Amino acid sequence: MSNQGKKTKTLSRRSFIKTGVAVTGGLMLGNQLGIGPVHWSARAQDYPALGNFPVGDKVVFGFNVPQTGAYSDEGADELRAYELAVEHLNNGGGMLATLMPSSLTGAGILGKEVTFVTGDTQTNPDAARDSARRMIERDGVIMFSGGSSSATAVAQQYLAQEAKVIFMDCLTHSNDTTGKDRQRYGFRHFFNAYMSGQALGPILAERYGTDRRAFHLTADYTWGHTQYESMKQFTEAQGWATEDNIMTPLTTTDFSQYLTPVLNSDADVLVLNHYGGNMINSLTQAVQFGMREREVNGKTMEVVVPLYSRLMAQGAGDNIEGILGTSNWDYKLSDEGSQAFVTSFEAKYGFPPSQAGHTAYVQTLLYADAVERAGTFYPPEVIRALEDYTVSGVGPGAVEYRGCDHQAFHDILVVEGKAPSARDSEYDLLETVKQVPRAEIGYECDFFPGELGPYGDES
Amino acid sequence: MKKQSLFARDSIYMLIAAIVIFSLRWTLPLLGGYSELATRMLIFSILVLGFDILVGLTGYLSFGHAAFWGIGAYICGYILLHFTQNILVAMILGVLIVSIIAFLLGIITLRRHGIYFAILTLAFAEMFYYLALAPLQKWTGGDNGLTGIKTPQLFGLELSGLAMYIFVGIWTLIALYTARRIKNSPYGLMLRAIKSNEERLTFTGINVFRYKVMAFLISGIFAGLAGTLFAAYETYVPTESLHWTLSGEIVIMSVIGGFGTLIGPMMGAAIVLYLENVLSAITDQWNLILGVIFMSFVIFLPGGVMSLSKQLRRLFSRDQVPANRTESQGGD
Amino acid sequence: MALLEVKGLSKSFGGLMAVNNAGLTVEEGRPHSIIGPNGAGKSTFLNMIIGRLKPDKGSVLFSGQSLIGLQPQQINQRGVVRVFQSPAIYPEMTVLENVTVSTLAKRDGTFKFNFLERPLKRKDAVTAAEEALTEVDLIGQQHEEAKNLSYGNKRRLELAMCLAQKPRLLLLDEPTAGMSQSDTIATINLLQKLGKNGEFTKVIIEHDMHVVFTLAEHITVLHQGTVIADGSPDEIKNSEIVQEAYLGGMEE
Amino acid sequence: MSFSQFALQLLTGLQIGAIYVLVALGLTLIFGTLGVANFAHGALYMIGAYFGLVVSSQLGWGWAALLVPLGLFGVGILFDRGLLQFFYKRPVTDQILVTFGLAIIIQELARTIFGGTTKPFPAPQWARIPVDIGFGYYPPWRLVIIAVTIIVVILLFILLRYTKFGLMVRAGMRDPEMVRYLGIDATRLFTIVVGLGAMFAGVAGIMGGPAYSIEPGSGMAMLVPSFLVVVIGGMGSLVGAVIAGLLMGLAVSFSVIFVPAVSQVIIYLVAVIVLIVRPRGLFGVEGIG
Amino acid sequence: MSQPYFKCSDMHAYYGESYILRGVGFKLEQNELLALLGRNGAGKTTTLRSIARAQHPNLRQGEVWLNGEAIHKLPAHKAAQRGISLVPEERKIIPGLTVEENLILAQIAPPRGWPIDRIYELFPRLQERKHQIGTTLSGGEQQMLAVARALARDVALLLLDEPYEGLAPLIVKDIERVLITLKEEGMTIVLVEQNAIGALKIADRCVILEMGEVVFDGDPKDVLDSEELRREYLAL
Repeated sequence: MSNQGKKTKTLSRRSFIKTGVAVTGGLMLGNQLGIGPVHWSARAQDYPALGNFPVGDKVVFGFNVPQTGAYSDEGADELRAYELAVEHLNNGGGMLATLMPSSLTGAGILGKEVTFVTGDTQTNPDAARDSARRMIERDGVIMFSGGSSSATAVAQQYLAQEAKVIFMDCLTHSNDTTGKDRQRYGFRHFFNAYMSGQALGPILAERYGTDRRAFHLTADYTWGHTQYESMKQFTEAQGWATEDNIMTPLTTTDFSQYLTPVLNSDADVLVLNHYGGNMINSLTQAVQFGMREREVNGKTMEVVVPLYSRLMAQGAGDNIEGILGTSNWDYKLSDEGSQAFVTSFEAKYGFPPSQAGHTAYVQTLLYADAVERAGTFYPPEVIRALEDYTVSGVGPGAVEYRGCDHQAFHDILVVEGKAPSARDSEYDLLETVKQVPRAEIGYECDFFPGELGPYGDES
Repeated sequence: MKKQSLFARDSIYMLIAAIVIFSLRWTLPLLGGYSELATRMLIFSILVLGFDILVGLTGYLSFGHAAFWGIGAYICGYILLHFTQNILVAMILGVLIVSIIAFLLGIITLRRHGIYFAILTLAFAEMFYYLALAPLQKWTGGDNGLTGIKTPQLFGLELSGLAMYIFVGIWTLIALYTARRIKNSPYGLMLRAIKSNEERLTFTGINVFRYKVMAFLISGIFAGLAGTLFAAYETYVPTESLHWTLSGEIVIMSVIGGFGTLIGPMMGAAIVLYLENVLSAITDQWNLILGVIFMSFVIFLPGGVMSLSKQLRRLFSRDQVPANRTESQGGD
Repeated sequence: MALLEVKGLSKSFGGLMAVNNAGLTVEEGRPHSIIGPNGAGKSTFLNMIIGRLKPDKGSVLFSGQSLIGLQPQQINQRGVVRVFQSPAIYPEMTVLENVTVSTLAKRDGTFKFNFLERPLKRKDAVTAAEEALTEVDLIGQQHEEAKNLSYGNKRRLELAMCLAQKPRLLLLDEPTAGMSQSDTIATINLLQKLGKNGEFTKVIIEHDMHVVFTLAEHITVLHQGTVIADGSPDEIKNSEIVQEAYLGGMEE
Repeated sequence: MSFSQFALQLLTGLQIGAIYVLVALGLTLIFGTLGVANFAHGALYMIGAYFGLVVSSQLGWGWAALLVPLGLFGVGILFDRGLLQFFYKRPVTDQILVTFGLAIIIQELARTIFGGTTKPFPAPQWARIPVDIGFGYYPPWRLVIIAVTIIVVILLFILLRYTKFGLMVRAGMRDPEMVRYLGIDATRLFTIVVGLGAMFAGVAGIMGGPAYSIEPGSGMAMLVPSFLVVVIGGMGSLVGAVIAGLLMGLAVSFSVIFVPAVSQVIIYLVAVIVLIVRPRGLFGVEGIG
Repeated sequence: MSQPYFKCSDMHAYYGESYILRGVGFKLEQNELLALLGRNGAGKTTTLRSIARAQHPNLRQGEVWLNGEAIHKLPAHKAAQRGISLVPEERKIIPGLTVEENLILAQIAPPRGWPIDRIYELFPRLQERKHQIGTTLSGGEQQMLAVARALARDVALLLLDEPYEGLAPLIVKDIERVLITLKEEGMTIVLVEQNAIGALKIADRCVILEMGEVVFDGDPKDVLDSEELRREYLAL
C-alpha cells in the first residue's frame, strides 16, 4: 500500500482512520486531528503502516463462518473450535501442551488478551466479504478465519490481500485456493483436491483392482473440476479407465437424470466429485438406484467419494457404509495433539469435534504462535514467521506451512464409511483406512500457476 | 414566483440528499456500522432507485432485476480484469450491454401483467444465473465468481476506500436527481397513469407499451449502473449477483422503504443492509428477524417507512377525516 | 364527406350475435345519438369504433380514412375520443394530473421520451388542463385525489379528460346514467353548450330517450344488435317499430 | 441412444415431473379458487418433508402416510384463516410479498429447529432395494412417487368431477359470489381448498424427502420450478399443471443426455418459450393474469 | 300486530365511500310480486344486493326481516339458506358447469326446493340441454336456467335483477309467463326491470327509487296511468 521507507514515522491517513474505528467511532474525529490514543507495539514506528494493529491490551480475531444456509452446522462447529482456541490462548490448555515447538504462553498473545467477533458468510462470497470488511474496519481484527466453501475462501483471500489483514482459510479443498488464487495474506491448513486424488488412488487400486472403469459425476464448478482432474489422473495412473464424466450443475438436488446414464454404461466404479448437499444427494440417490448392488462385467460396482466431511456423512446417513474417501483429520486419531484437542472440546461441548473444527482450532493457534515468534502483530512479519515453518503436535506427524504457495502439508486420511452397527455414537461415522504420510502427497510449488502477491512492506 | 419556489425546493432537496450521501461514511460507524458499508449502501440505493422507477411508478413487479445488476457487474468486472483499469470505459460498456438486454427483455416480458410478468422476469434472470454458473464459467469464473479484478482507476487515480466512496456518492446523487426528474416529468406522469389505470391510458391516445418498455429500460440502466459500480467497488463479482434471492432482496428493500417514493427504497436499502450486516454479527437469527420485519411492513405498513408519519397522523386524528361530499351517485 | 361512416359492422361472442350488420353515418357538426335498450349492442358497437374490440366484419371510416386495424391509441390520436360510462379515471392521481395526462397526449402524441422536461415547463399542458376543468366546473378541486371525488364529479372529470384532448368526434356513453333529475338536466345543459361552435361532433349513446331528443339532431336505434330505425328525433318518436322494440309491451 | 437408456431417462423424467405436479397442483388450485399467488407453497412442501421425517422415524411410515397429509391439511387451514383470508382481495403483488415473507420466516424457523444441514430421510425399508423393471433397475421409491402422483391426480379428478364438494369447488373457482347466493359458504369452501393445496404440498414433501433429502432451503428450491410449471400450464388450470409438470420433468431429464450444461437452464427456457408463444400458458383461462 | 312477510327498512348502503342507498325500505306480503323501478343508477340493484347480503355494497345501516327472522346480520350464504334467492343481472350462470350441474349446485345447501325433474317439466328446453355447458346456452335459455336455479332452492323471496335484459320480445314473453306461473305457485318476488311497462303489467305493487330513496310505493296502475310519474322517474 504505502511506499514510505522503513524508518518513516508518520502514519498514513488511512491507518489513522482504521485506528479510530478500532478504538471507537466516536473518537475518530479526534484521531484525524492527531489527538487520539495510538497504541502500537514497541517497534511499530519502524514499519510502514498497513493493515490493522491491536489497540489497548486486547487483540481481536474475526471468525467468519456460515451461520445461515446449507453449511450452518459446519459453521457452528468451526465457531465452537474457535472459541475453544481463544480460551486456550488466554488461559492455556488443549494443544498448547502438545505444540512443538511452541512459543505460546497461555496468557494471551504478546501479553494481550484475545477476544473475537463473529460474522455470517451465508456461504455467499459477497456476504462473506461484506462481513469480513465489517470485522476489519469496525472491529479492527488482526486476523480473520473461517468458511466452508472455496468460493467464499477465495473471495476473502482477495479481500485479505487488499486490506493487508491475514486470513486463515478454514474449510476449502479447491486447488485454486493455494493455486491460481493464492494470496500472500491467506494460509490454508486444509488439504486439497489434488492431494485427495494422490492419497486415494493407490488405495482404490488396492481395494478394487487395477482393471476398473470409472464413471464420474462432477459438480460443475472449480472445485469439482479440480477434484475430477486429480481423481482421473491418479486412478488412471493405477491402470483404471475413465468411462465418462457428466458435469452436474451446482444447484442440482435430484441426480436421477445423471444416474440413469451410469446404469447404461460399462462403468464399474462411480466417482462422485461432489461436496456438501450435492454429495449427500448424489450418494443417497446412487444407492437408491442400486449402484452398490450392481454387477458389471462380473465385478460389483463401487462408489467413491473423494472428499468426506462429518456433515456430509451425517446427511447421507446409512448410505456411506463401505464407501471410500479422504479426510483431513478425524477425532479418533490417537496422536497427542489430536487427543488434547478432542478431550478439551468434548469437555466443553459434550461431543467430539469435526475436521472443520480441528482446522479452525489449529489455524488460530498457529497464527498466535507465529505472532509470538515474530514478536509483533505486524502482518508481514507474521506471514514470514508462518512461511516455511514446520511444527508438530497439532495432529498426526508434522505440519509444514509451505512458503511458496501457503499450502499446509501434513498426513491426511483415507477413510471409509462405517456400517451403522459398527458406530459407537452418532459422530462415529468414518473409519480410517490409511493415514497417508506427508511424504506421499505433495507437488512442486509451480505445479499450479499463481502469484502470492506482495507482503506490503517492500520498499 | 412559482418557478422560483419550485427550483428552490428542488435545490434544497438535492442539498439535503447530498449531505446525507456524503456524510454516511462518517455517520454510519456511530451507529455500529463501518465506513465501507456506506459505499455499499449507496450502490444498492442506485439499484433500488431504478427498481422503483419500474415497480413504484408503473406497478409492474419484476422478480428479475438481479439480471441487470449481475450482468452489469460481470461486464464491468471482466473489462477491468482483462482490458483496462479505466473505470469509465468499463462502466459505459457494462451499462450499454445491460440496456440492450433490458430493452429486449422488456419487449418480451411487458406484454404480460401481474404474476405472469413477475414469473417471466424471474425465469429470465434465473437463466442468466445458471448460464453464468456453468456453461459460461470459462468467462465468469463459475461458482468462484470473477476474482482478481484490479483496482479501477479514474484518470490515473486509484479508486478504493474514500475515493471510491466519493465516486459512488457522485453517481448516487446523479441517479437520484435523474430519477426525480423522471418522476416529476410528463413522462413520470404517464408511468403513474399506467399504474393507476393502464387501459384508460390507451384510450387517451398513449402508446402504453412504449412507455413501459422505456421504464423497464431506464430501470435496467439504473440497475446495470449499480452493478458496474458494485464490481468496481468489490473488485470481485459473485455469481450470487444474478441469483433470484438478490431480486427478492431488492423487493424487500423497496417494501420496507415504500414503493414509488424514490427516497423510501433508498432508505430501505440502507436499513436492510444495516440489519444484515450489524445484526448478523450479533445473532444468527438475523434472517428470521429480517423476515418478520418485512412481513410486518407488508401487513401493517404497506406504504413502508415513508408512510410512517402519515399513518401515525391518521391514527391520532381518525375522526378528522373529512366527511365525503356526495352530490350524486350511481347505484347499479 | 361524412365525419364517421360505419357500414356492415358485426361482432359475435360465442354463439351470441352482439352486433349484426349495423351501420350509421355521422355528419360533421351534427349531434348524433345511438339509442336502444340495455343489451342492444350499443357498447359493443362503440367499442369496435374506438378499437377496443375487433369487428368480425364491416368498415369504419373516419374523415374518409379507415379505422379498422388501428390501435386504440392511434384512433384516439386521430380525434375519436370516448367518454366512458363508469368513470375511467386515474384514481390515485390528482384531478389536475388526470386531465394533464390527456393534454400531454394531445401535445406529445402516442409516445415522447421527455423526462428532462421540468414540471413547470409543461405550463401549456397544465393551462389546457385547467381550461378543460373550468369547462366542466371542477376547477376548484384540481388538487384533490380523483378517487375522493363524488360520483358525479368523477364523471365530470372523465368528461374534462376527453375535452382536453380536443376531440373531433366525442363519443359519450350514457352521460346521464346514475344521475338525479336535477343532475341530468345540468348535464344536458352542459352537453348542449359543449361543442356548440363546431369544435367537435357529439355522438351520444343513451337508453334514456328524453336526453336524446333534446341533444341529438339525428338518431340511430339499435335493437338486438341491428339498426331498426334511423332518422330525425321526430321520425324516431313516431316510429312504431321503435315503440314496440324499445318500449317493450307498450301496446296492451 | 439405446432403448433402455431412453426408457430409463423417460421414467426419470416422469418421476421428476411427478413431484412438480404434486406441488403445482396445490399451487394452481389455490390460485384458481382464491386468486392468490402463494409464494409460501414451497415452505409447505418443506414442512411436509420435515414432518414426514419426524413422524416416520418416531412412529413409522404407516403413521407418516396418515399424519402428514392430515397435518398439512391443518396447516393449510391455519394458513388461510390466519393470513391468506386478509389478502384475497389485495393486489397480486401484495399476495406475493406477504407469502414470500412468510416463506422466509418458515425457512428460518426450520433452520433453527432442524439445523441447516441436509438431513437424511430414509425411504421405507421395502422401497430401498432397486427393482428390475424390464429395461433396468429402478428405485422402488421413485416408482412409488409416480404411482402416488397418478393416484392423487385421479382422486382429485374424481373429487372435482363427480362429488358435490368438487362441484362446489369448480363453481367457486369461477364465480364465488353466485355460489354464495346459492347458500354455499364459499369462505369455508376456500379454506378447505387451501387445506387441500397444503395437503398436496405435504404429500409432495413426504414423497420428495426420501428421494432428494431435505434441508431448510428445499422449499425455496422447489418453489421456483413449480411456479414455472403452474404458469406454463396456465394459472388455475389443473390439467395444465399436470401436463406442464411432466413436460418440465422430461425436459430436464433429456437435456442431461444431450447438453448437460443446460439442464438447469432448460426449465426456464421452456417457460420463456411457452409464455412467449402462448401468453396464458398451455391451458390458461382467459381473463386470469 | 302481525309482522309482514318481508320487510326491509331504512337501508343505507355504500360502495366504498359512495353513498348509494339513503334509507330505502318497503314491505311485502307473501305471494306478492313487487316491481322495483327507477332510472339507471337509482339504486335498484344495490337494494337487491343489500337484501341478499352481498359483500358489496356495505350496508352500514338498516334492517331486513324475512318471516320474522333478521337477515341483515347474516352473511350471504346464510341469507340464501333462509330462502333469499338473488338472480343477478348478468344471470351468472357458472362457467364450466353443465346445465344440470348448475341445478345440482343449487340444491347442495338447504333448503332444497323443487326436484330437478319438476323443474325440467316447467322448462323442457333445459332438459334437452342438460349436459350442455350452461354458458353456451342462448340468452333466453340462460335466463330460464337462472330462474330454474332459484326454483331448485326452496325460495322464500325471489330477487330478479333485469331478467329481460338483452332478450328478444318472444323470449321475454316466455319469461313473463314463467314469472306468472311462479306467482301462482305462491312465490314472493321482487322484480327489477328496465322495461318498466313490462314489469308493471305483471306486478301487484310497485316501488320507484330515485337517488337511493323510495319516491313511490303503490299500485302499478297509478304509474301506468301517470304520465308525470313515468317521465320524471322512469324516463319514459
